[in-house]
Amino acid sequence: MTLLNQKHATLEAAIAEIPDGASIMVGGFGSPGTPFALLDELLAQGQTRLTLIKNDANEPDIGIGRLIRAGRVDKLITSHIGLNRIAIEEMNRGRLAVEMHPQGLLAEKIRCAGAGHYGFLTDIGLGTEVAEGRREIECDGRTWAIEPAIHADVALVHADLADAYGNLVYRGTAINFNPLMAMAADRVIAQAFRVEAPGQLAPASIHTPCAFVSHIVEVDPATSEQGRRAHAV
Amino acid sequence: MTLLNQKHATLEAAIAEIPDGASIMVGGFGSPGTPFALLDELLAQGQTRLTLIKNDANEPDIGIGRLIRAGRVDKLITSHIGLNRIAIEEMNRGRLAVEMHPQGLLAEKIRCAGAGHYGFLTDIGLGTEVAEGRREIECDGRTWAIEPAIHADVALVHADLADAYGNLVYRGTAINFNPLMAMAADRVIAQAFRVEAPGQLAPASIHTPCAFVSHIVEVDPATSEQGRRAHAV
Amino acid sequence: MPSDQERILARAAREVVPGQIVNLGIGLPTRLFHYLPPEMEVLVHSENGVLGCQPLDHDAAPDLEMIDSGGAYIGARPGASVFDSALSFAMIRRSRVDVTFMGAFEVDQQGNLANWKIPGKFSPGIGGAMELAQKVETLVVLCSHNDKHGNPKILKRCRLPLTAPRCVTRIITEKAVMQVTDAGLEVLDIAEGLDVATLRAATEADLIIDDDRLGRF
Amino acid sequence: MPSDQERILARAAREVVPGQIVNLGIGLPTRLFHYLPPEMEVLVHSENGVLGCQPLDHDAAPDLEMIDSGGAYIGARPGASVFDSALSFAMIRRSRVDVTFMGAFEVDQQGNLANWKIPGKFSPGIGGAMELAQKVETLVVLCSHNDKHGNPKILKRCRLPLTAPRCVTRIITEKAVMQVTDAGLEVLDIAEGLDVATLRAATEADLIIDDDRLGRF
Repeated sequence: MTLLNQKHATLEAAIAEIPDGASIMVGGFGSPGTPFALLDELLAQGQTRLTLIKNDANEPDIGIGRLIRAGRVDKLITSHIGLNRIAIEEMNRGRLAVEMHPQGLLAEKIRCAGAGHYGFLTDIGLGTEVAEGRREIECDGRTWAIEPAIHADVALVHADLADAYGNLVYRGTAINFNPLMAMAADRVIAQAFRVEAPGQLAPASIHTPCAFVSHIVEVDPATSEQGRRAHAV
Repeated sequence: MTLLNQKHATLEAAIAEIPDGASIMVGGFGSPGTPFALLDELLAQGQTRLTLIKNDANEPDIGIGRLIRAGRVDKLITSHIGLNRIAIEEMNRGRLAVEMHPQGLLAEKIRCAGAGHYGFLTDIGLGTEVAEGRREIECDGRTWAIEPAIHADVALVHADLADAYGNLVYRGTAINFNPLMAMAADRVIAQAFRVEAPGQLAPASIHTPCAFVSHIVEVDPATSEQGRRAHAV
Repeated sequence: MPSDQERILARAAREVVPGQIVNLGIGLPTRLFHYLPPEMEVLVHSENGVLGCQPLDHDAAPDLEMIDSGGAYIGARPGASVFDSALSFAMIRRSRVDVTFMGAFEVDQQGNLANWKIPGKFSPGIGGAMELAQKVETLVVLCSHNDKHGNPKILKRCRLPLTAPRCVTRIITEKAVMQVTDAGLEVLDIAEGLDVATLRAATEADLIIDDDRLGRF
Repeated sequence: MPSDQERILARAAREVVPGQIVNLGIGLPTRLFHYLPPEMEVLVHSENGVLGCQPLDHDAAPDLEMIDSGGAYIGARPGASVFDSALSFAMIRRSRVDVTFMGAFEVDQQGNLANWKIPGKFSPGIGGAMELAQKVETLVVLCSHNDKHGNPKILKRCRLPLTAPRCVTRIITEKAVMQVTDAGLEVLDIAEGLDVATLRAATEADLIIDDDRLGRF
């Protein structure tokens, strides 16, 4: 049940609810939108055998790169890991299971779970290697692939602004997968650079309504990876 | 091909591109978000044998209610027409074909077209009358209904603000079906109460990016149905 | 003395827990709005795309772009958001709305609900009711115990087309508050001044009544 | 004298029509950015969720939340919007992006493109390339005519896993501009100082060349 007035949480308490073996969606395309503070706390707390769902693998020394390096990730569902040579090595050595999807299909599979459907029918990838292993169906005289939705136990998202009820506003290209993942996971932990009182965010500017958010954690931009450095990417 | 700098149009010119027999999505839930100026121009120009796709049928004397009354609509794809007794009478007399969908499925079918998919798989309506005639499929041991996407030739949408490139910002509960329809139709004609120069709308506040919009027409709130009266609904 | 409807609404207001997200169906449930204390931190969802509806002051000029799904002009309370219809129903299908209050033509002891169609008489379309009924975890029916001809609306089995099967949690009428359980319809509260025999006579459904635990409202 | 890459980019810039929506793939195409006149009303789409990228001034402090899909810091030009990844790819799948420029490992005379995987050597994932290749109406390949060992990249038939079948509109290399037609690869322009025989020798694909209509670049 939603308890609007009890969402504000500490980093420690919010992350402590995640068990070993959890499936976790992680927002971000490259660094923008990656919830670095939440990920670093997850690293510190030691949860393991994780399945992560993220567009990319960050870089080896930041974000989910650190979790992969520490051997805490069994499986990664992703679109492109070209900027993380460690993730590629771990994949090639068979120590990290990697499930790759075209980026837009990954986004839609997550969005589809967030919309409460089983899956969708697409023509993307027909006639390519990506189509292998997919179930296909004929509709209106054409072939379509069934793409099942991707759910997760938890989503970790990064917002620019939030209010205490958990309404979220993203900024710039830090939007990316965050609002989709916030809809698709059973429990949603959001970090935000600023948490306002309810009423401070314009209703039509809210990207993720508070109904989707379980916990909201305020993080200091100055101590966050986002604020500290310009990444190679 | 997009021509960003040539989207500003007169009401007459924008609507004149719609042929007889067109399928037309119309934004709005009740009055908010209904593009009254575009609809009144469509009434004035005389296009007929139309298929309309709208959440509801407005009321008899406004919006699509006027088109239905004038006998210009062959078919209506909708969710609820309880506020338009004329539409109900025309339906019962067999003069207006009405295809009803649960409201959220109607929204998703339109959004699905806007996302470029064939359809989606849902459990909504299983075990009810709504399931009749739907194709079903077994996935992961459960039954799902296939809901095909709904496309249209044209979408008529109402925004609060726009810029000259066709970026749109909606307001209040006038958002409803508008951004979904703007994605799903081949040609999108938007009316807005104010059209600004590009750069005047904050990038993260834009609900419908200009890529989806073909024509933008500025309408005076004072002469629009929205501004003139408080409706029963 | 309160009217039957006022009695239903006052009792229904006690179902709402602070911090919840609540949807109010068209008709009687919409009026529940006015029975929730303004200071209570509850966000009212309306499926046309708003979370955080609040009643308008009677003398306030309405914002013409702010209505609820029943078409009434509304305000927005602090913490409100507005969004498109796909997101609004994603919220419903993902069970992010905690409780929905709905009217009924018929409801039965299995928790089946019929509130959208009377074949041959009334079929304006199902609107958002089906997804709310199927996916919101707690569905409270607010309706008169009998129709205007005095026929029971609380049945052994619905005869009208269903909105959704086995979706009802609780039923509040002017005569009783009933919980749908695996064993059948359990009466929690009975109206002040009403006796059990009269309640049973006004009801087609089998009622489970434990006199020792029966509340009054 | 311009480098090969500069020659490709300068020629590619001539493909862009004012008013268009343009996507630039990672690598060489991203640099096309700097060849478009700043006053030209073109919106550059990047699939991570931005329409209206513009190059940053060298001395400007970057906004750390604004990157393109290649990870470079960018600015936003007037009329820019930012959005989530689902909307970004809806724009692509609905063919609302007018033209995409992409690199290639291999491209063939049927318009097949391979630019994401070299089995056993390079398989970081397909990212957004597949949907762009399949759904954007005009796909212009920008690549070197031959690989670093001198082997042709413009082939009779791709050998690597495809990004998408029959998706390429035009190919621009340092040696030629080639159009994919039903009849095969038609050479539109040939590089200044290059003769047709040398071009043919550097190319595996069959080339259709009409000397009278051949342009130079």
